[in-house]
Amino acid sequence: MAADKMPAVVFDMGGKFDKSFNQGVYDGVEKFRKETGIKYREFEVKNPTQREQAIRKMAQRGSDPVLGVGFAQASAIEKGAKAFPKTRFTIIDMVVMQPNVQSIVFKEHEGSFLVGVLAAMASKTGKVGFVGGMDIPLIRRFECGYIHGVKHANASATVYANMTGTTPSAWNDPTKGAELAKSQFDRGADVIFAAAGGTGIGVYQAAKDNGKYAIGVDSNQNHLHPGTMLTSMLKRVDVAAYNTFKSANDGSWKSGIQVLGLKEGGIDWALDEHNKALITPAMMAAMDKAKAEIISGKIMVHDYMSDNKCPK
Amino acid sequence: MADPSSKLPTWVDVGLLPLINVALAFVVSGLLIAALGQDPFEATWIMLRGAFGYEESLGYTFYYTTNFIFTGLAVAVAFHAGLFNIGGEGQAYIGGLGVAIACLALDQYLPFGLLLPICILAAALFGAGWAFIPAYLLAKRGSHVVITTIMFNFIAASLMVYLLVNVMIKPGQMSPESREFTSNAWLPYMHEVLGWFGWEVAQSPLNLSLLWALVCCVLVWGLIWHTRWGYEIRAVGANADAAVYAGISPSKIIILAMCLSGALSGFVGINEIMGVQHRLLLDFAAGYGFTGIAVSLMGRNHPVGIILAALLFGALYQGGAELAFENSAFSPDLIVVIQGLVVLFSGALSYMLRGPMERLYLRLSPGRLVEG
Amino acid sequence: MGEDFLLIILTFDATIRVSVPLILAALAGLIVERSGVIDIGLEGKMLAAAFAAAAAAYATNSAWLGLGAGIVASVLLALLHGFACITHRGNQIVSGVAINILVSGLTVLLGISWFSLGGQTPPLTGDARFKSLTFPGAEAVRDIPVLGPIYSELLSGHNILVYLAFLTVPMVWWLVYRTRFGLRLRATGENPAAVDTAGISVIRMRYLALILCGILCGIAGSYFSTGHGAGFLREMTAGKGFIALAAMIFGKWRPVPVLFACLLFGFLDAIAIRLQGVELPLIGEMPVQFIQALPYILTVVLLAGFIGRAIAPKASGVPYVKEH
Amino acid sequence: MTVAGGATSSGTGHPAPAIQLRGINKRFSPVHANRDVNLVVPAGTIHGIVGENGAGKSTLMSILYGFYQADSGVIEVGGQVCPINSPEDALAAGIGMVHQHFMLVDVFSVLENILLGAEGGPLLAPGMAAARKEIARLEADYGLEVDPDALVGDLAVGLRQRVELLKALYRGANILILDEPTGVLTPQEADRLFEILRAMRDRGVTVILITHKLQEIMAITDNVSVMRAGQMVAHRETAQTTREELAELMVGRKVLLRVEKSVAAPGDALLRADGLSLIDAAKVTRLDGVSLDLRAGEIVGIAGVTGNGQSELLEVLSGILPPSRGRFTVHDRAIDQDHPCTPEEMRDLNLAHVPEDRQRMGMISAFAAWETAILGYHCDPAYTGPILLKTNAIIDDTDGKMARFDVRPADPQLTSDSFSGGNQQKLVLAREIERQPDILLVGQPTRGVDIGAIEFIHQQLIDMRDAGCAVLLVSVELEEILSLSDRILVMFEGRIVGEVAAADADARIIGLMMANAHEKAETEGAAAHG
Ligand SMILES: Nc1ncnc2c1ncn2[C@@H]1O[C@H](COP(=O)(O)OP(=O)(O)OP(=O)(O)O)[C@@H](O)[C@H]1O
Ligand SMILES: Nc1ncnc2c1ncn2[C@@H]1O[C@H](COP(=O)(O)OP(=O)(O)OP(=O)(O)O)[C@@H](O)[C@H]1O
Ligand SMILES: [Mg+2]
Ligand SMILES: [Mg+2]
Repeated sequence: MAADKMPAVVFDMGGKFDKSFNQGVYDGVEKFRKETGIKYREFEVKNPTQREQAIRKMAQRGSDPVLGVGFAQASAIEKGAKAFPKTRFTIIDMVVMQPNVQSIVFKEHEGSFLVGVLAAMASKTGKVGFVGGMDIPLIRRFECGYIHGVKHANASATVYANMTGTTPSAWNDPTKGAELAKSQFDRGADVIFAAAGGTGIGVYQAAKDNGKYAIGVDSNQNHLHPGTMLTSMLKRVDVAAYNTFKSANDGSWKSGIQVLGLKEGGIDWALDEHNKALITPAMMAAMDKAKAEIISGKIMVHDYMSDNKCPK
Repeated sequence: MADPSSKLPTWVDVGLLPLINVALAFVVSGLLIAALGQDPFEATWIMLRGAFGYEESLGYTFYYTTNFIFTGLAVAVAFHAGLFNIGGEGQAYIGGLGVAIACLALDQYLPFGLLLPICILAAALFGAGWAFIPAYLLAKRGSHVVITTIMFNFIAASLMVYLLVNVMIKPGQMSPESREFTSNAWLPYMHEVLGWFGWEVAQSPLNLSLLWALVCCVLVWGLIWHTRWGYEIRAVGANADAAVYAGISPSKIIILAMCLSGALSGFVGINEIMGVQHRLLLDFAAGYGFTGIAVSLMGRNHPVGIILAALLFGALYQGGAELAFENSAFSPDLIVVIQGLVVLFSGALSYMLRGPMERLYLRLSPGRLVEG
Repeated sequence: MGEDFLLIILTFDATIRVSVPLILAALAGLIVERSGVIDIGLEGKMLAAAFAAAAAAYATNSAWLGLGAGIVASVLLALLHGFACITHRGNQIVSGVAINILVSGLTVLLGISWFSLGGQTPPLTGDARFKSLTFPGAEAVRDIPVLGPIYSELLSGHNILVYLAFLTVPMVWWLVYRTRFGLRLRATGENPAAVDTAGISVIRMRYLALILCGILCGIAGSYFSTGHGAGFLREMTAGKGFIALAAMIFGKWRPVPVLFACLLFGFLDAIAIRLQGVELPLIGEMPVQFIQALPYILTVVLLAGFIGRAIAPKASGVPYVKEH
Repeated sequence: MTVAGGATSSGTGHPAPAIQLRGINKRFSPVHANRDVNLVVPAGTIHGIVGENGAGKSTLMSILYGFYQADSGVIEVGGQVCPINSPEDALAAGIGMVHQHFMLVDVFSVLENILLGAEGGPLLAPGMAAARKEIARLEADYGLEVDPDALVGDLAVGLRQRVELLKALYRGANILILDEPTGVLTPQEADRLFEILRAMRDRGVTVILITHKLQEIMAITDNVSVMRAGQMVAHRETAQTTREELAELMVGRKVLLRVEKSVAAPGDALLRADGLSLIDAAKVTRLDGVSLDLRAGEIVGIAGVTGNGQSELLEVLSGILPPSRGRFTVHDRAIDQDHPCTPEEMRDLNLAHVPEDRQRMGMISAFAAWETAILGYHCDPAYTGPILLKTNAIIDDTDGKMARFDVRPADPQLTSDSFSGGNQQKLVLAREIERQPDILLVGQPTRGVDIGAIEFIHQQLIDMRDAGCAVLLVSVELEEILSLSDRILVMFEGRIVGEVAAADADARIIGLMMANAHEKAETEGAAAHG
């Protein structure tokens, strides 16, 4: 019984070891497996067609719930949900309106805002940077929130923004990442926030080599280079993935939309032993204040997705 | 397809030897799998079953085959004109753009029957258009077509991201995709078509494009070997001086062959955009254009060989996916390695066994040695 | 002014860093193609070397041993290419494609099985990485106008592989044009029958060329993971092998023009990075995708406008057969 | 680099033969190319080898040079058994070879070509300096002048051949094999070559000479061996034999060595050229004000040293290149730079063209014979429908052509490069002649072709003329020009420098015109008188 009710996860094209988003999901489901001893099925898609193939296949084999990772899987989940109405589906980063689908979306802009505040405060030059993977709406949402945070803390600050590329290797090009980071350092930036998957590895390395700060994304990447990793913007996909399996297992799984922001604990910034020394009391106070104000609604962080614009 | 310098009968040369080569690739893969601590026999079995074992798997295998036939033919046509078109990837991508534009513009007004030829034409025109620029630059300016087509792959990727993020995206959506076409613009799936004839088969992305791919094989075969245009293409490819002597304009032929090649690549858009995805999205070309190079060369630039090589790659793609489904210990990268080995043994090392085979054959049938 | 000048220098500095693997790989391609073998497996060889170098450097905590391992891996692949298309007269392009595919899977597969990090190697630190060399007095002269930044930013402060790459250019030039080996190499790529009748083994020449190609690609690959970067990531060469091939053709198979072609590609890349998000006079802010495509567009324009017909070594791509 | 090694005296006063081959066999999978071949070449002699196309001459020499390995048989050099398994071995044994298709690197300088394989050290510079000296010495000894720094690709064929000779001599060869060395040379160049060969013989070098030209055998060799169908069929002392006998031994039947033709009856001018000039991409003037008339029913021969514009003349007249200045008319169609005419349109004007270089232009090696047989006419309604080629009709048609022109083997499905040069030439001629053109441009129709085939080809051209076709014949074989033409034009540096009627033609005068020496002689004479 347990065997054919195995939960399943379908990773997207980056692969489960992409050092950020997919890997967060992987960490979450691994935690579930270790805790409960329940195995799960998994698949990494290699082309767009395999998304639907994988979702259907998982459902066919009786997997429940089926977790789809990433916005690109929306249409595959939708079709799967229609074809297998008895199976529970969860999708992360996108909303699919079906009775048997749970959609989990994050307010990345809130977290980006927070790390933007921290970046502006840590910067001595008043110049900070952003490195995105590809110029797509999701990354623009990160960028826009970040810029607002920076300006919130220092209205006169400059933000340099770069995108890595236009092919899938944009998410996996640490060499380019390092060059983008160096170009921003050259122009005076001294803190860079990377939202670029594996490309970020190069950004963090460049920060370390040049004695500047970098900010990680999705999972807590502070441990990579203690001393130069200022913080990481946490998007708790691991928690979301873990909760999905867990709730499905104990029967508390509910369809519908979950929007996870600062308030819900789905988004946060990372403070641990690796970066404690970098955070001054003033920064700490400012971060706590900004966080509280966002949660209370005093600060409304603009969501790029709401109007496809990022007001200056 | 038979190599004239071979002393072996055709069935050995184009039948048995390739089989042995593929088998050899699998033996090496098996050793690797065993070295990684897995059971190679189980893996082989899963792959074979996953590629051919049941209706759905066959559907997927043939669906991939369709893409590879298009891109393989594309490389072959250019190759016959002496051109190395590495731009199949970009041409397929842009071909898909053409299909999507046609569908988005017309799917609310035209029925499927009218839309289909328009879309085929759009795929061909866009793919050909994307190949035309490198072709023109080669013909008129002598720009090296390998470089320009590589560059055009990158340029196509940038263009598509720009269009999908800024222009064609369905508003308010996270994913850089166009809206879904209305069902007027959906190419019927093979399982639907067979269903009309009362033959129920499992659902798969295989659609009518496969038939179009086979038609293209026949057309390319006829064109290259049985028309004067094919004659001219081959003449330019084999000996440009002689072609000029014969009154053939190499520039025209270069442009013709590259545009045909681009059009064939563009048809990947028919299979992917009209047949499967029903919307325009990022990266749907997924390397099919690059794999087309191996398909074409392994198929010795002949449609029959291309069909077989495309089938082999289709089976590897689908069988490989199945392997990853069945056992997550088989990482998708293992399949990539197996693909590499297959290309190595049945493509690059395809003559390795011919010498020993010839000796064996001559020993077994000494009477066949031709007297001079 | 000083600020702007510094930025220009820093752009050139970036150009140098980005060009290094291109230079090495393009010279590698130059040597094999001069011997009449086409190698589109430069990418695969670099990737394999990047992986082997990172793995060995991690295991031994020595960047030099890593470099050695990278070179060995790359040379082995070069020999495989030779086995397929020199010994067995296989199609050279197919063989190159096969090696690229094989390596892209194998590096990740081995990476997973050795390090369990999803195909990455652990990050390299300390001696496992080539460190930047600071030239004597670089700090002291930094503030001298013009020459100061040139010396301290542009010339000083790279790792040894960067200097090695630039040194390789005159070395390859000398090898190709000034030595017995070079004469035979060039002849092999132009007219192997002439080489054969002169009593020189074409096969041996081509294998030697491939080994040299392997060594250069090995250095280039090691640069990715132990010089510029700090560890291996899947597909980390990101198509540089193909760009190197383009640079080789761009430079018409001659070492010095090839160097400039690589620098040009590197420069276009560096410039494109800096143009992102910049308001250009008259045009305004260009879409980022256009800026990203700019290096490729400019390459095509340059190729069409100025370079003209590039004529490859006559025999390249053709297996040498003297007797059917 | 002294001439020493192989040719030692046996001490008894009878010098050992330079080369002795015993029982050489060589099989290519379908062909037995050499069958029990024996050959003795006395030291210090010039030894001729003759035989039809495909008789196995080149194969035998390739074996001697170690380029191919014999299946069985023994090679002795200077009386000693000497296993030769690679060109390296041959070079070490003092054997040098000048191949039929030159083994030169076009993009290298003369010096680099000579140095290749004998560099004299890992670095080039010292070897180059030494080679320059040695080359200067060889030049002086043998009269082999050539600029060591010229690019080989820029050299005329005659000079390229000298480079090949220098290569062999530089390596100290005292046995020299020449495979059809005069196929591409002018009579003057050939004479120069023979002087060089004699000079070599006088210095003790043994020369083996393969040629299709029997007059050369008679003129220069000491002994001659005849091959037919892979076997050695006869050996003769040159002084004891005649051309007729050799021809008969080669072909196995009597061969007409002279062309029989009636007096021409020229009709209207079908092609008129008026001041044609051609300036190529490198701004070099290739044709310079060429004017000529070509009348129905006559053969006009163009004599000249290779590279004096004959090739370009053919290419302009056949529509491959547009003229830079001047015009020409074909029937009533006028063609000049602004009104160019494609080769296709030229064919529609009933002009046919047999190109000089069949391998480069006349055929496509990879094509089947039937495909080569329609090259240029593939759009003809007889061969193609609106869409599809009429493959069966073409094959039948080619079958007929092959039968009528005696192309062997008569199989239209074979690839074009599997025919020997003579047979390739017959295939190309068949294609052009059977169109029954009004105007036929022919370049080097018998280059590298054996005497049996030459006889046939010459007869075809005469028949064309007699049928009223205007034939323009370009050849570097002065004898061919003299025996076929009704009128002879001589070209030099892109200009027509003289015209001679066949009746008054004299090889010596034409030879002088070809070198533009008669004009000099005239002007000098004029100057003296003035
Ligand atoms: N590389 C080869 N492969 C197969 N067959 C060959 C090869 N070379 C020569 N032959 C065969 O060997 C025979 C002898 O060829 P060879 O070149 O020695 O003739 P030849 O006497 O030099 O002719 P020609 O007068 O035309 O130069 C030919 O019939 C040919 O079919
Ligand atoms: N590579 C080859 N493969 C098969 N047959 C060959 C090959 N090379 C030569 N031959 C055969 O060798 C014979 C003679 O070849 P060869 O090149 O010597 O011809 P040829 O008459 O000398 O031509 P040319 O006009 O160049 O002098 C031909 O009959 C041809 O069939
Ligand atoms: Mg010969
Ligand atoms: Mg010959």
